[in-house]
Amino acid sequence: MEIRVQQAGFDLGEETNRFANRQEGMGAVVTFTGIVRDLSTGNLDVMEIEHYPGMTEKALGKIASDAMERWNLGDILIIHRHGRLQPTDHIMMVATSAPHRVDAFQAAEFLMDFLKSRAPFWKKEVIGQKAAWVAAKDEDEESLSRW
Amino acid sequence: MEIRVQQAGFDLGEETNRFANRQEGMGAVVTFTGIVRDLSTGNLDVMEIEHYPGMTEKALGKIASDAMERWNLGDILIIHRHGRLQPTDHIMMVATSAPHRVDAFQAAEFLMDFLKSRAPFWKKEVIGQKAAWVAAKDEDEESLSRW
Amino acid sequence: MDVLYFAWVRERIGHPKDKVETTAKTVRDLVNELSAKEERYAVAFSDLSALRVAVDQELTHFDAPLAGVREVAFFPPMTGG
Amino acid sequence: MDVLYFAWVRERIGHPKDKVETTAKTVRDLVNELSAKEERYAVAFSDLSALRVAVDQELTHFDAPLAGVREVAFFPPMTGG
Repeated sequence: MEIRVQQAGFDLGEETNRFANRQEGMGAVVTFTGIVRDLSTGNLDVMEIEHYPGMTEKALGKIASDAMERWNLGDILIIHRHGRLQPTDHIMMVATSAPHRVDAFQAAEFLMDFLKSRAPFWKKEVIGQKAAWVAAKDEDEESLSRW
Repeated sequence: MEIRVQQAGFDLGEETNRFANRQEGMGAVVTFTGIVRDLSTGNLDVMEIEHYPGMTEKALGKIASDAMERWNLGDILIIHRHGRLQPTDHIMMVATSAPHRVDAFQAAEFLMDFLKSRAPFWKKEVIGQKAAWVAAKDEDEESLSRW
Repeated sequence: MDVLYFAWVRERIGHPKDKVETTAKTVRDLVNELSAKEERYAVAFSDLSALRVAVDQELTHFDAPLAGVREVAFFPPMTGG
Repeated sequence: MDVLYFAWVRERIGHPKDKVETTAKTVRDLVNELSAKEERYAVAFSDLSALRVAVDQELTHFDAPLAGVREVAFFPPMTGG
């Protein structure tokens, strides 16, 4: 298990290769990458991500441990950035490895669902002089009930 | 949509970066990678993958088009190798991009489920002098019914 | 008509392809025709539930008609991915 | 006890952290105490259904006890990923 909370960017391809290449006996690797997208309503200038140092690492560690217990997995990687990001920047990624594809997929979806609503990150969208905190979606909370 | 059926290896990280970087307005990228794993029963020497040239490309194209129609996606990448592979070699990958994570995940799982049982590839495991065709699993056929 | 074989079907029959002149109306008729021709075909086609068939590169069933068809392929269930 | 604020809760209150001496028995008591102190706290805490609370860095509910607690944090629902 590797969990990193960082301001710096990361290279998705390098992280994916590094993760996949260190697995043994695993037949499946799934990655998810979250990207800052431009708003449909206009030009997003900056996305600011605030987090709760200390609790963030604990919450992500708990979510990853829960996934390791629940599915037959080889390994988990979670990287999440904070600070000021631009459109097209990668916000975060998770990777899972497993002997079989269903476990790798399920665990990756589980990690994302819990990371969204249970890890202490908050996004703020800045457009010119205006800034607005992103509202949590009911559907994100509801998606937890399937696990 | 990009679909490649090839004997040559591919660099997972490079393909992932190339795919992710050409997306516009997409908030989510999911990748799945299938890896030749060593057998629990012994030492796999070689995995041979046979396919049906012509039909393979058609079948993958159809599966990808079905996914594009069914979910709100930006793009799909499918790479599948054939020929002689070694343990730890990457067999294939799919990548999906979407504005939202649920579409990217669902489409990637759909692609994998149909690719497994509807694209004309056959795996043969070679251990020393012995070779055995991999048997299809009932659960792979059954997993199609959820879509 | 080209008749193609893949994986263990190809191995049992001993070659990947036949050129066939046939008046078979359906895939099943063609299977019976081939099985009657030589033992190794009869062996390869002995359990159709273990086989899949594609007609002009589209998966179909054993009662599919063969009128106008250029290519038929027989193979076991796929195991890609 | 350290009391931390994040996102718009931090912005409404105007700073990220208070050091608080309190005899509050539960999170809810602490919220009432802070709200009584200054208007900006009352505004930030006006709708508890829009807030989440963590006690010693674990998510919990507003009736959680505060005995022995070192750190309480208030924030809106999370929006990571």
